[in-house]
Amino acid sequence: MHLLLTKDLSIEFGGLQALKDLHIEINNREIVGLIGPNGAGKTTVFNLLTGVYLPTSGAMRLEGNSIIGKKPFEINRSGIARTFQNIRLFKNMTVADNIKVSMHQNMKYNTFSAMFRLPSYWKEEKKVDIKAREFLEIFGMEDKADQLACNLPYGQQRKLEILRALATKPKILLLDEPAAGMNPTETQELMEVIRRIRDQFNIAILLIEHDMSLVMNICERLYVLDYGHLIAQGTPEEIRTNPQVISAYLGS
Amino acid sequence: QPKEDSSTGSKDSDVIKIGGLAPLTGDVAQYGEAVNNAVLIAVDEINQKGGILGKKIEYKYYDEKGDVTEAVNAYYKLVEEGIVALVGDVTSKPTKAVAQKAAEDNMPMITASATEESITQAGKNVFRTCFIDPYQGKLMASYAKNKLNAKTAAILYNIDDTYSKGIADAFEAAAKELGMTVTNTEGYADKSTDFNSQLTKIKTSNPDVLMIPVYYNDLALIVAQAKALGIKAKLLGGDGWDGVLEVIDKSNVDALANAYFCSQYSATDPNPKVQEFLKKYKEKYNKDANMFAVLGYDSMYILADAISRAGSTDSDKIIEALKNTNYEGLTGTTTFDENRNPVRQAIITSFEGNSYKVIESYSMD
Amino acid sequence: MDFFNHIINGLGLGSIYALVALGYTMVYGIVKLINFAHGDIIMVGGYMVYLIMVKWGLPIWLAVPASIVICAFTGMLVERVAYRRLLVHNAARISLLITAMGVSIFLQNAFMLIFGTDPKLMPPLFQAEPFKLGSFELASTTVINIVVSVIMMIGLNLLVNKTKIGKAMIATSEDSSAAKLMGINTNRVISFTFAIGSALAAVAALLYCNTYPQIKPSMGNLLGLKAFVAAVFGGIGSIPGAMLGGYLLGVIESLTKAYVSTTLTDAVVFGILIIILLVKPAGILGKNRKEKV
Amino acid sequence: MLNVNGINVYYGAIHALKDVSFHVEEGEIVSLIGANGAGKTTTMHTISGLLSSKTGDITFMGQSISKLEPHRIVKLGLAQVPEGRRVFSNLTVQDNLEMGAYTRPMNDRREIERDLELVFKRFPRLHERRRQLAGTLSGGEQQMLAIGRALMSRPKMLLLDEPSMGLSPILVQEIFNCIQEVNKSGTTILLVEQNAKMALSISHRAYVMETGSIILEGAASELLDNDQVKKAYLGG
Amino acid sequence: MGYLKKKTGVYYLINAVLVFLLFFVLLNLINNRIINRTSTQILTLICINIILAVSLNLVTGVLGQLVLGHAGFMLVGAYTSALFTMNIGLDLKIAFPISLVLAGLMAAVFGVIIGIPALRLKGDYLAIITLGFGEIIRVIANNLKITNGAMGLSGIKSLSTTKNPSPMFIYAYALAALTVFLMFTFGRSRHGRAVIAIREDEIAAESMGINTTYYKLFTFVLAAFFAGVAGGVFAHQIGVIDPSKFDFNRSVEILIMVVLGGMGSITGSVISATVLTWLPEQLREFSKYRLLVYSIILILVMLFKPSGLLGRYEISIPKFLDKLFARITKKTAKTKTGGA
Ligand SMILES: Nc1ncnc2c1ncn2[C@@H]1O[C@H](COP(=O)(O)OP(=O)(O)OP(=O)(O)O)[C@@H](O)[C@H]1O
Ligand SMILES: Nc1ncnc2c1ncn2[C@@H]1O[C@H](COP(=O)(O)OP(=O)(O)OP(=O)(O)O)[C@@H](O)[C@H]1O
Ligand SMILES: [Mg+2]
Ligand SMILES: [Mg+2]
Repeated sequence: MHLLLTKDLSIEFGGLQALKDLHIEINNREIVGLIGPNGAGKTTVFNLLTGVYLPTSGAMRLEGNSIIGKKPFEINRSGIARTFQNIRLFKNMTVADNIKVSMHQNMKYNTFSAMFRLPSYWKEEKKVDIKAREFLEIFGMEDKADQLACNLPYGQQRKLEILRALATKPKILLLDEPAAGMNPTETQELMEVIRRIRDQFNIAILLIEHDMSLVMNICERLYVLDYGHLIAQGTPEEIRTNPQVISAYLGS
Repeated sequence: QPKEDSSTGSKDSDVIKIGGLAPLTGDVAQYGEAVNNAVLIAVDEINQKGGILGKKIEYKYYDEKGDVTEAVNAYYKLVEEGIVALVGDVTSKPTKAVAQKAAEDNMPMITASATEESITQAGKNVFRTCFIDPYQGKLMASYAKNKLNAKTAAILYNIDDTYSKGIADAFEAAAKELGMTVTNTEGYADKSTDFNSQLTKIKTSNPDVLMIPVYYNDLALIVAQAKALGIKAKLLGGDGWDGVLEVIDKSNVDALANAYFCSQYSATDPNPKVQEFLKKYKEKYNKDANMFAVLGYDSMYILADAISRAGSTDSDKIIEALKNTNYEGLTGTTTFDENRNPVRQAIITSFEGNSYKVIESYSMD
Repeated sequence: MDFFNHIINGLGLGSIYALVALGYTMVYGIVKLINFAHGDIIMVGGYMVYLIMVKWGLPIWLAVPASIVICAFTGMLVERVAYRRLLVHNAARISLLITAMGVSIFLQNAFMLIFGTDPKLMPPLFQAEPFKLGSFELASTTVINIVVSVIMMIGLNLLVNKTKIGKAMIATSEDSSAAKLMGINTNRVISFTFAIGSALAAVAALLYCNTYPQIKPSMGNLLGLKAFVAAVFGGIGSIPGAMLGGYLLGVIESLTKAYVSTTLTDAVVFGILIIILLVKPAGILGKNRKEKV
Repeated sequence: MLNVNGINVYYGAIHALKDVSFHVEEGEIVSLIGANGAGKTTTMHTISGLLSSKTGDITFMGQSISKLEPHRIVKLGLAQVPEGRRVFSNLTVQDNLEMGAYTRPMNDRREIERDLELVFKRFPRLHERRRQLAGTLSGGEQQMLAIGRALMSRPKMLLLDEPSMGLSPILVQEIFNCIQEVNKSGTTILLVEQNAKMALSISHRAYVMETGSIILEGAASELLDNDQVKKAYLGG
Repeated sequence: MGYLKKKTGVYYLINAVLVFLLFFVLLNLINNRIINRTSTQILTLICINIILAVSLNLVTGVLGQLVLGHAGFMLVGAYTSALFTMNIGLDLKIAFPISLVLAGLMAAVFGVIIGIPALRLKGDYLAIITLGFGEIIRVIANNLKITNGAMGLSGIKSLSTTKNPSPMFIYAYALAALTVFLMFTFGRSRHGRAVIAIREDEIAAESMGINTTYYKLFTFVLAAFFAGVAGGVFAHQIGVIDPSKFDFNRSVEILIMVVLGGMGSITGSVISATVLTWLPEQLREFSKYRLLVYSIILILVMLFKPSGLLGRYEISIPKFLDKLFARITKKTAKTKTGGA
């Protein structure tokens, strides 16, 4: 069974067919790329998968269960986490708290214990604090834990967004242009980390990216969108030489 | 009785401290100012004549913005400053709150203008010089029936104002009891300026009289709109009408030719006391004195009279003296009934040209 | 017949709401500020007319333009003194809201000190014979109110959508630093917006005083609040919306008083507002845009 | 043409630019490269007047502009394509472009129309979407719109802040081509880029920034070969 | 993360001791009539306003939703509590605490009824809708028989008497302290973090698995609960209530306390509620200029400190002591080494 699957997935925005009959399948532990020209509908796919938009028609299944009509938080809890193209951090919270928000769903103590500071509160908060810092180590950001997220440089904000998504314990991670705004050196570093994340957490990753050095390097398979239609899919080698993709997206 | 700070007590023993509470800012400041201004005149006069019990009155007053909480705070402050009696408050709600606290303290208190019935029930220390709301409502219903031969009546009142509601309720009940038909009871929210909808409804049922128990500011607007709609009913009102001539446009005065309200005094009263006060007030504040001022002035005198009859500033004695008041003031002769409300004839007033016209003194029985 | 009268009553009242709402919507549209002091600018307008006509005995043709100019100037002054700093520093919107409330309290109390708290009688401004339409009689004030408010709305719409300064206003409202990079003097645009909004308030004040010839320092409170509700009704930020909202509010109020209850009017009106907002979260003519993620 | 002389810019207590000086000559393409948070955007904003410098001076065509308000600077012919596009999201594409021509006199109408056509020709996607609200465009479409909008003011000098961010490879090429074309047609260009390789390949000269200071400068081709630059910014 | 360090427990202890200390000092002064009746009343009102401001701060500062109808919940609480003690026929000493719980619960019920539709909207629209609900509550209270319409309720007995001036203060103080404590602990828990995350970015929060609807409603209802309790205490302190006491202006007053103190700062709310309740009393002599001065101060504070006096910062006396000790020990250490 596929981990994630969409079938005939379509959405319209007031007459504009942003996505038409999309089929994609992602297996466990895969790193898959979603590429295509600007405005092709890539981010829209993410928005559909995470419940931000409701599809006009079609099916989406995670481990065989339909996720259509579920709210974003329910979808997240069932195992899909994402980052945003325009960074959406909790800017006035500390870096560690950004991550702890994601751990919320996996914490047990109730409001009453919290308000009256019962032992379960202390125990779990301690655990979560240590865990949040462990997450930060993935990008070597543990020293930033107590800074406000808005004070991080852009690149680290992107990294924090990835960690935040990861902290929800997803089965599949959706990354929307993780390397945007990074220079090639930083991009290379990011590539290593994405691989490491996959190995360490045993999850699948679907990523949108325009940086071909990254895409061609770490993606095992690619889907190519153009004008809301899937125009190609296959290994990076196949895609690189696909004439339709070259003319629509890669250029000479 | 709260402990009094002995140091301030001895220092001020050559004066009698009387407290005052009035809204001097905020939405109802105009009423507070009128009362307070008049009290100030009265205090001046009394002091010029040598004060009471051989001592001067020190009148200490605070603004309470028409707010209940502020009024209670200010009252506490006055008590701490050692007042022996209180003139105030002005509007019903704050007065009611203060009356409750004053009752606990057994503080003699006389309000010039808080008309809501239950206020004096707070304690045997609470008096007032104005008519209570139900009295005015009943009185006007009776007048409409007996003197104006009204068979149908409508009411337009301010739903947020206890004064207005109090009179309206009593009027409605009394009118029904007297066999009149009440065609409409329409309300409006405080600070409304548009009454066309209500008046249109009233016009349709074409009552003989229209009772408008509101203060003069609202009345001015209502009369203009009623006139524009061509409402023919005779208009009735309570003492809050006094002052309307100052705020109504000359072109609309004719609409008042057929209007009657029960007043507590008459500005055209030949009594020199009245005329002298009106003159003094005008000179001092460059404004015409209205009913609030007149009642404020009388209240201060009634209190002063009671203190001198009591011969002491002891609360119980002052209260006892107040009970036995028989005072000849601007509003006629005032005595108090068992509920410490004034017993006095009402003066039915109408309008003629651009001035008030006293029709007659009227009482229900 | 009665029904028709109630509708007319509602329109007359509604047209004043509409005019005030236009001012709210203007300012809101550009700086996203609920200008709580807007109602008080109307009060300023009222007192100016009073001062000029009653106190100084000058003729109406002088009082009208003078009060409009003074209000526009007051609006600009308020913006310059009380809002500019916050706008420039991109402060939280709620700070602006509180400042606006501060300005409102200030204006009311200043006028209370200067003119006293008791209401002032306004002389009739423009009176005419009632209009007769067959058996219907239309008060001249109602007709004047409706006509003036419609003219104002059309003018304002043209100003915003067809002129260069109008476009600059829209750009400034969207993203003021990007607007600066287009060469727009955003401060001037904002000043201008306040001037126009306040001039509208002055016009509203004139109509108001003509209809309800009484002014007092707190007169702007309820009017401002109602007009603000009207603006939200119609879709705040939308000029025709403000207009529609104003008329609707007036008519709903009037009909509620006529056929539901005169004591529960405000509750019913707010209830209707809430239902409208729940069905159309951005108001009747407001554009409800999904945030692009 | 543009002279930046010893500027210091602060965000509250943060000292974001430290004694930054550089210059751009007429007809040049000059790149400003550097890591995240180096202060490139801050430099751009200071030039266009959105931020002000505590010290130092900026002159544009011989005239000091460091004390001028942004809208005056634009009128002098200095346009900026801001980082993060900053299109007017509730205006249509066409209205956005017309906003770009705000400083041009009304009687320039015909010329403005012509420029509009030119922009549409350069970015056919914008023509397709010209009635769409800019806020609903995809990232790349918005970037095109931002550049088109800046061109509409017919600037003498164009400041571009990361114009290639988030664009597809084909568009990146296109944008860089476009920058070169614009430059050839007489507009001086100051370019901020993460994509240092591309940027350097079309620039005449370049400056490298690090934590608020300029640490390197030289001809673009030199910097492309510089080991330090290679390691830090070119991923090799 | 201050609250996870070992010191946290000590901090809590110091704070608790300070709160109790202040309480006993004030109580003694009141009982010995050193603090007079006016001041006792003002202290009580300060506590009531602290409850109101801190609870509104939860919605407006922490959750980030502008609410203009807080006084409506206060009204519900005030009437519930007053009607209960007036009609139940129990001894006030027993009836009063029960009535406060009922006041809170009733306000919370209203919170749910209002919150479910209202919280679907955001920003200014939410503000309007809460304003609308607040007005509806007021108008209805103005028309019901049980509330005695515009006349309101009077003769609500207070626990305090001239002989025993402190009980109302004790209640108010304890409730204010409890509210502050609960708001603090709530804010610094996984739930509070979820709420702050919603303020920062609702879409992102929801995408990270936060049930935003639930938390928005929960915070709203929690705030309503406390406003209701505050209303109950208020009714019994003043003795007279009527609907106009709880109108739009009252809501604005509370909002101003929150914003002036600093949105999201509990200590800020406490300080500004204290000052804004205390100061007008002191300015009573200048009553004509009071509001003028108030408005000017308000504008100036907003202009020069738009995020409020404290912003999001919390004043912490233990932390302050900590720093002080640290400095002293450093100094002594220095002098020691210097001496050696
Ligand atoms: N909420 C919306 N309303 C209207 N149109 C929308 C909306 N969201 C997306 N679109 C349109 O759908 C199309 C696809 O947008 P999307 O953001 O998915 O593109 P993308 O593939 O992510 O592009 P990019 O690489 O530039 O980010 C675009 O043309 C966009 O204008
Ligand atoms: N509004 C602000 N307030 C406080 N600090 C800021 C602000 N804007 C930028 N900074 C800080 O100033 C420094 C320079 O930022 P700037 O945006 O100029 O960098 P940049 O070189 O453009 O980086 P990037 O490649 O990420 O766009 C950074 O450390 C940043 O954190
Ligand atoms: Mg995208
Ligand atoms: Mg930058």
